[in-house]
Amino acid sequence: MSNVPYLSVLIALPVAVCLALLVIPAAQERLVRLTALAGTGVIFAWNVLILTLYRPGGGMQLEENHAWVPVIGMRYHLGIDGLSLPLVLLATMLPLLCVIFSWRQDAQPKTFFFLIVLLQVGMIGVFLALDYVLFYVFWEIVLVPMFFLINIWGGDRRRYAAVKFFIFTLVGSVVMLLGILLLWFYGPKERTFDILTLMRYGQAGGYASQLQMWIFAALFLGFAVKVPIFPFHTWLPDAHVEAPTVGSVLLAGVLLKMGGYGFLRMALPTLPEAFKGGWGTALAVLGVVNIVYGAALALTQKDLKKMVAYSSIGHMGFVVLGIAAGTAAGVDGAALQMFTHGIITGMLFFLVGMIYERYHTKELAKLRGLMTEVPTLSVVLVFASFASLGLPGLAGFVGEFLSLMGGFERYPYIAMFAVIGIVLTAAYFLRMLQQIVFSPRTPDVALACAQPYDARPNEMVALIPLMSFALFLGVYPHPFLQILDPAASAIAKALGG
Amino acid sequence: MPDSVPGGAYVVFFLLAAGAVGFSLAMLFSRNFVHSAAYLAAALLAFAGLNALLGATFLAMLQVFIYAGAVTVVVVFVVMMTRVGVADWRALLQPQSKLAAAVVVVFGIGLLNALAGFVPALASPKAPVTTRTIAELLLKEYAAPFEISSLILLAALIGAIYLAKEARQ
Amino acid sequence: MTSSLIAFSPEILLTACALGLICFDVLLPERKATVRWIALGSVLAAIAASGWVAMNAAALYGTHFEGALVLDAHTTFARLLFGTAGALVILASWDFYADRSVAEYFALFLFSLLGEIVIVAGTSLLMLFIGIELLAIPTYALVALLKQQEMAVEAGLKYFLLGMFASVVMLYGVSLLYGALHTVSYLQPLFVAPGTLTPAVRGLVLFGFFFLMMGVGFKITAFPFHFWSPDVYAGGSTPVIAYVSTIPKVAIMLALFRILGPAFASEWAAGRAFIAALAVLSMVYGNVVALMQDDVRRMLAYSGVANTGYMLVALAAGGEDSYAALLFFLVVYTFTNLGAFFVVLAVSGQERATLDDFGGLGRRGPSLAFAMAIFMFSLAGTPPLAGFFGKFALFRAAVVHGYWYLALIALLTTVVSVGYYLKVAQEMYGGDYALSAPGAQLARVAAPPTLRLAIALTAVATVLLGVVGVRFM
Amino acid sequence: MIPASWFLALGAIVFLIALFGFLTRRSLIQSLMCLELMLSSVNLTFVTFGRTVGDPAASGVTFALFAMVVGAAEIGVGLALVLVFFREGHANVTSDDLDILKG
Amino acid sequence: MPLWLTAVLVPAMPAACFVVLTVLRRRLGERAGYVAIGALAVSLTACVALFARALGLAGADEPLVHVSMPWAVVGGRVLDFGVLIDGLSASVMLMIGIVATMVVVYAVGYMHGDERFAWFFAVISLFTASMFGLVSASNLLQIMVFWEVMGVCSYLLIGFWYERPEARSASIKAFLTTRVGDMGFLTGVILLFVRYHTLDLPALFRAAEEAPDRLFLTVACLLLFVGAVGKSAQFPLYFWLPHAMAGPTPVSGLLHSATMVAAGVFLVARTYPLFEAAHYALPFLAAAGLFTATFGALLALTETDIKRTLAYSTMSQLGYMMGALGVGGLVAAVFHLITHAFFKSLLFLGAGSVIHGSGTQDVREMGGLAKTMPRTAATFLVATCAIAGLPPLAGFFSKDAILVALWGGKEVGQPLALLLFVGGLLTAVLTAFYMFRLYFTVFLGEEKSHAHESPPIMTAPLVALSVLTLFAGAANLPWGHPVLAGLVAPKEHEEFVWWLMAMSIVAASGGVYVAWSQHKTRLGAVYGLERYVVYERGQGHYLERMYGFAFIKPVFALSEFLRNLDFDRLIAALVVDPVFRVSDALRGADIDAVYTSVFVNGTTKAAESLAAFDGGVVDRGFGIVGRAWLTLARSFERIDLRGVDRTVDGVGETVQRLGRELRRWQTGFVANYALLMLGLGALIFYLAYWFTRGQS
Repeated sequence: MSNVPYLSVLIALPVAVCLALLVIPAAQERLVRLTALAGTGVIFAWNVLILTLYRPGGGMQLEENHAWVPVIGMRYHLGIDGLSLPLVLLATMLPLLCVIFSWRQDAQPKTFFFLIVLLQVGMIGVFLALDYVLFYVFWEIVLVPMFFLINIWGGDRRRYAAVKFFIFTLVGSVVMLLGILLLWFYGPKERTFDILTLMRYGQAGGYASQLQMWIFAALFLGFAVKVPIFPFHTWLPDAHVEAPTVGSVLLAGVLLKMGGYGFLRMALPTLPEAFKGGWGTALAVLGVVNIVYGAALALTQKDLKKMVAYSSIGHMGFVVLGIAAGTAAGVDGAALQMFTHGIITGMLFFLVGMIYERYHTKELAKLRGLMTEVPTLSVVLVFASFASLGLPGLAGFVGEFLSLMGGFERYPYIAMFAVIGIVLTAAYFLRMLQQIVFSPRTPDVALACAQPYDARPNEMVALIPLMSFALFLGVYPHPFLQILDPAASAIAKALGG
Repeated sequence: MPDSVPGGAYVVFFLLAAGAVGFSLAMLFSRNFVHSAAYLAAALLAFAGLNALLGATFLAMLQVFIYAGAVTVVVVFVVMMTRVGVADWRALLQPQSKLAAAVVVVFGIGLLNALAGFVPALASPKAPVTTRTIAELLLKEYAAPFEISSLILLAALIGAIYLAKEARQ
Repeated sequence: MTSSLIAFSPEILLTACALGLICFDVLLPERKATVRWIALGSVLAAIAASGWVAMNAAALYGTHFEGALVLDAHTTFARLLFGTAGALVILASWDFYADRSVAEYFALFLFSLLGEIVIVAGTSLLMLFIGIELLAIPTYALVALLKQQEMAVEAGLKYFLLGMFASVVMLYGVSLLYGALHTVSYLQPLFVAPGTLTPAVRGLVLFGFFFLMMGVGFKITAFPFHFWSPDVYAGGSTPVIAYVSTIPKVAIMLALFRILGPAFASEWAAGRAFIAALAVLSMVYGNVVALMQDDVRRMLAYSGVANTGYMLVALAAGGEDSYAALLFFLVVYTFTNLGAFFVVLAVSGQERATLDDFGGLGRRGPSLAFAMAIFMFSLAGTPPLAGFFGKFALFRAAVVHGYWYLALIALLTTVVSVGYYLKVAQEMYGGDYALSAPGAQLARVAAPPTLRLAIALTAVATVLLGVVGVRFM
Repeated sequence: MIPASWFLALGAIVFLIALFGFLTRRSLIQSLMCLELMLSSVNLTFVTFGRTVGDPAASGVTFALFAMVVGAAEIGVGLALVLVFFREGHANVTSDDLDILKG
Repeated sequence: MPLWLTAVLVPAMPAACFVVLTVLRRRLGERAGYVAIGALAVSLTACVALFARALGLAGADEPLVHVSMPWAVVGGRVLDFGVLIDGLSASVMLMIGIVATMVVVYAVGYMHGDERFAWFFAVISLFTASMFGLVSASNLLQIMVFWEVMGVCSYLLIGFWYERPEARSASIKAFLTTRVGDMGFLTGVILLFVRYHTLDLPALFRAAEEAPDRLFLTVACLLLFVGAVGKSAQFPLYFWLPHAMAGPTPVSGLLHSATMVAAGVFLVARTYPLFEAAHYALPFLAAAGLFTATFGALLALTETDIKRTLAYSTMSQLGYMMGALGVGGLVAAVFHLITHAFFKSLLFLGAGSVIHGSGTQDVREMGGLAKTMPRTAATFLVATCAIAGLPPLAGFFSKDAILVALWGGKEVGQPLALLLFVGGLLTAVLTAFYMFRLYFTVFLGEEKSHAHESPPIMTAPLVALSVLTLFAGAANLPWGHPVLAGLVAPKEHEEFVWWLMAMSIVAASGGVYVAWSQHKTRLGAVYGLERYVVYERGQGHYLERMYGFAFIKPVFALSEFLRNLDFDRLIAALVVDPVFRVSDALRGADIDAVYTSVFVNGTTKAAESLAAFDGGVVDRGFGIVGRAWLTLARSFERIDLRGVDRTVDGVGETVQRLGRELRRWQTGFVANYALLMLGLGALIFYLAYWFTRGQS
């Protein structure tokens, strides 16, 4: 069994599911659904298998390294380590839950599920790729299905949002591509796009300090748009508001993580001088700005989904802060925060979608008395909100705590301001809960036609795993950190922290 | 033209040059298209003369036959067919004339400047360029372009016929 | 001589078939349909012959016909690519000229195709000129093939007037170069650094070069020589435009590399800077203006201008790797662009094609829309489609040769280009059709099976070139 | 001997005059005539250079010959197009009438 | 059963109860209450067992239980979580167990008929569980975890009747205010870990002892104290507390005694070695604590709502505890914490019973309830005596211990200690006054409403608690061998100062006397300045009048002024409003508009000047170029105008405009094209040639 290309199979499986979905006639909706479910299920199962094979602390594992395009020096190099494993888990789990959640999707189900699985190809690939070009390929693949998800099933301004999403991300990624070319061009004698090789080269001082600053800037732009870091975030609220539920879940749950992952996998370990030479501080400041800005904007949003979108910006600020710290705690925190944010925000977007489906509105001003009308949904919403506002004991706290700890280790005077975000975050979530959940039911003309029904079984099946994760990680994050910490420590060591 | 009479050659050159330039301008500024075509024929004849002056007699002959003859006839034919009449040449000008003139003048200065720097005198051909020489060239060294040119003509023929033939239906 | 005939047997075969096709039509005017098979068969036979010649490369490679034509790897590459593309165009236009013009159409098409190969195989500016003319003259007529259509005739006339203008200017340039350099053959490097020229001829070389580039730039639609293309593409007969917009560009780019490659190797700064400037302007202008188009063919014309810019990046960068990258890019561009025009043909027929025509195509013709999406995203440079690897290889080559700014501008304009490629995708999979009526109630797009086959082939090529083909770059 | 540059200059001048004509005339037929004239001056340049280069193959003349053939072919197609255009009701056959396609 | 399992059982039982009740809340209905009682009874038993073991081990250096397992690993360093039971936690846990059980029993009666009955008991179980967890936690992080969970429960409980607007706003206020304090707590914890690489309490104490960086520790401890300030409602984060009365009364009973507010004091007590090592932090505690004590008492003077009065008293009593901690009176503080829990829960439950019976919360509308609610009245009297500090009730001994500690003033220096002592004494007088005034108003005098006694399930806990209030003082009698002192701080020895005890008795009696004398005048108790007219008219005893003008009037005036100051609104105006305003402004604009205006303004200027150049200088022959630029400039202006409303995406729109303008070059005219080809091409070539003329 040792020569099974586990990771390649993990990428090939969704491709196969895609092809299968293409072949099935659109009219056979049931078959389409079953195929999507079985497909994503098998992918997830395969990922669990990989999880069992993974040895915590063993560095890069299950590597596959083959020549691909010799002319441009591109290789097919995959591998998995503590940093990527949790994110791959997200990328295999969330689509499965999305398929379950949207079981009743009746507008073009074939295209819908096809796009989800296609998205999965890119998402898994990004976290597995160890070659810059390969990474970039997967990075870009992700754009297309998400673009269509927004464009076809989105809200009223879907076209604007879809294009905005695509263009913003693309601007970032082409500049990132230029950075990658710089890395390659000034790299070792035998030019290579190999991430690990270039990382070692960078750590050995291969790149001049001044050059590092520039390359970091180029990579930064690519990752910053994706995270998104202020002031490159403006695409996010639009994309989230317009995207269908599943699109939002995957966008917030996985796509945003690609940026943070990029920093941790590439920018930081490869360009330590740039990090020490000012980019670290800049990131810290931006991280704090993200935290406070996201929370401040979420505070007065009138649209529930937009509020959650801005909360995402705030939470990703903690990721940035942790990255900026570059210490073991910070990197642990950033990585964990990415995972937990995926879980929690995924949950929140699911819930927003459920509310919208029932009330046909996302306006905070129009929703009332959910606790009375849809108690189960409300309890989950309360749970998710508390998890999101960083309640200790739930998953959100651990990542934030460790990120902050990292921040305080390196930039106590900057990190100080991040603490404000904690209060603001609590404020807008509580305001939201107070307004829509814990409020008396008032007969509203606009909602008179809506017939609220409580959570459906398939929705609960999608939510319960996320809730369990959120609880488990908050109560006992040790197993996860055992996986994460060696990788994080290695990065911290490279940065001398 | 025999080189032994240099003075004569100069006279002929200037006459032909004046003809070429003059008829060109006349063609350009004539208000009547039929006149225009006639001036064009005249200018092309002047060119034929110049070619002959340079010793390319075969080419000069072709110029007379193909251009001054055949092509101009076709042009006149089309002019007659389309019944395009007389017009004030000012009305025929594009709005961009001034700009075009400026560009052409600037361009011309540069071009003439470049050409003026080119001084070699005309070398005498080692062997006269006879029809036979050209025939040999066309069938040996330039066989490929020659054949391909024939294809071009064929293609043009097919195209022109196809485009024009509809008239009869 | 015999070996020359064997070496160029594919071309001779094509010529013979083109002639035979006309004769056939004249003799059996009622059997129009058979003409198509002859055309397709001749192209396929030419491909086969090319393959056979390539297998005997050692014996046949070299110059032929007194050095007028050269048979080498590039020629073979061009033959195979043009043959394939030609076959695809024939397939796509299978049912569109089945009336009385079919013989003329296919004959002219084959002549034009021959011209392309002459351009690549030629060794001198004379052959280049003649090749260009053989390519161009049939297309003037082809563009206006639907002469009952006013816009087609207008397109033909514009194409002709500007094309002839460009040819004449180019010819003047050739004459200046001939006078200055005493030769027009580029078997030996034609352009050398002007510093090594005597001042007397330096001016002539510069003017000659510029005029030459004007003629060539016209055909590859490089800014500012591209002005004809949007008008002609928007008015002409679509299958012809599919052809005109791809293969001539490829042929000229290959020839340009032959002509200018050595010159740039000897660091001719001005020439290089000119090409680089054309590249930048083409990329910027093409992409920016394409954003504002509602007419799909016109949009694709501007996209073509932009793509020419990308190709010129490789030319400016120079070097072996740039050339390899360019070849790959050209192959990709050929299939992608052909495919895109084929879909336009399928959707709008020979009429004006607006973005609205693509509304809801995702439901009215899912497979067509899927293919179009592949083409659009490939043109936009989205991995893992071929377009990405083509561009990536080009930009990488630019970086290697120190053209950072070209790579950066290319990347940024690529972003702009996404704006209009996405517009098509949005129309197809969005708009009012997206979710409203059930699929069955929409009027489905009917496209002839051969056209579908051609589209499928180009789409598969676009995907496979990216995922698999890139290995062989 | 007459200096070659005189012939070249003459060729250039007529080329430029014709070029100016091409750039300014509205009538398509006149445009065509201008192109003819440009082609002729190119031919003259070729022949002149053929003499200065002085190669025995008389390439200049041959080039001019090819140019002439090609030019004739082009004019043929062009005139056919003009005819079609005229038949479509554009009585004046001016380039102003080529106005459907733009932008 | 191993001891650590017993310790784990204490918080685990109510936590499990929470899960069970949440899941089965529909099926159980009102039986949920008994489930909760059962769970808490098990916990209480375990607490008793632990306390017994702790008593046996009193005086030992090692804690009774200290087990932990890894919770997280960060950079190779392990963060633990576990259980730490020593004298302090065992005593406090026992107190919590008792009070929580009583409150839950009481609540079964109080909440009868509520539509979310089961949910109430679920949350209150979790509330108790988190307090248990907090007390038994072995490290700071864990304390913080339970601390926050408790905060959430308080949010849910205070806002339990979310149909009432004041309940909803109160719940948010409570959570957010404490959260502000948590910012400090969190920062402190992080700083401690960053410095000492551990959060395990004994390890942390060792580390702090070994490397006492006083300045750093002071900062860290003050940050922890900020957390405690929020939770224990100390000045200036006190204002959530009175509002928290919007919740059901059992919640108030629990929240104000054994949990929540106790957590703040417990946190400081728990980390007391750190505070001692920090040294400079203690005076802050003392000052803040005593200030809050006096402040709370002053506020209570003019309060007429029965529950709010009790709330201010809580604040005041907690200030006492903080003050005691500030002067090194750890034992005194913990002692008072425990006794206070008993009598304060008793007071609240009694008040609940009163409200239940009379249907109002305003004391001015009550009176003579002693007749109709005898059991409530009796138990309430016990509690009132206790809080007023009358011997021999529990409150007397604990308050006395605090006064002793203040007088000693070990950690703060004599002058400040004296001031604190005077403040403490003053507070004692005020407390006795307003509590007894309250009692007299409510239970004596003429009947103003028809009330009825509460059911036995509500009064039984009252009785039980009053028994405890009577005898809990025995836990730490100032003479002999104080039990609690042995448990909490075996090395400390408090002296017994008899004259201090006498002084405290005098002070308390003085307060009671004033209250009684007021009541006796049959004019009713004085709750506001409007009643001074009574004295001004010359009625009443002359002593009383003197007393009134010299003492009561200024104090009342101060109280009223402070209450009118409405710190709450001040904060709202200074902090909350601006935040919302900023948020609103940002939401309106976000960065999109900024992008638009910055990008567009700059470009417009450039375009305009270029257009002017083109239009004015160059011949109109260059119409195409000139026009293009001019229109470009105009279009920029248009964008600029529209940019404000954010509908445009600056850069994208500008590129599109550019495209639209460049389109005009495509005139459709052949001659134009030809000229452009020639002219532009030549220009480009010339420029390329010009710029590279230096190179080859």
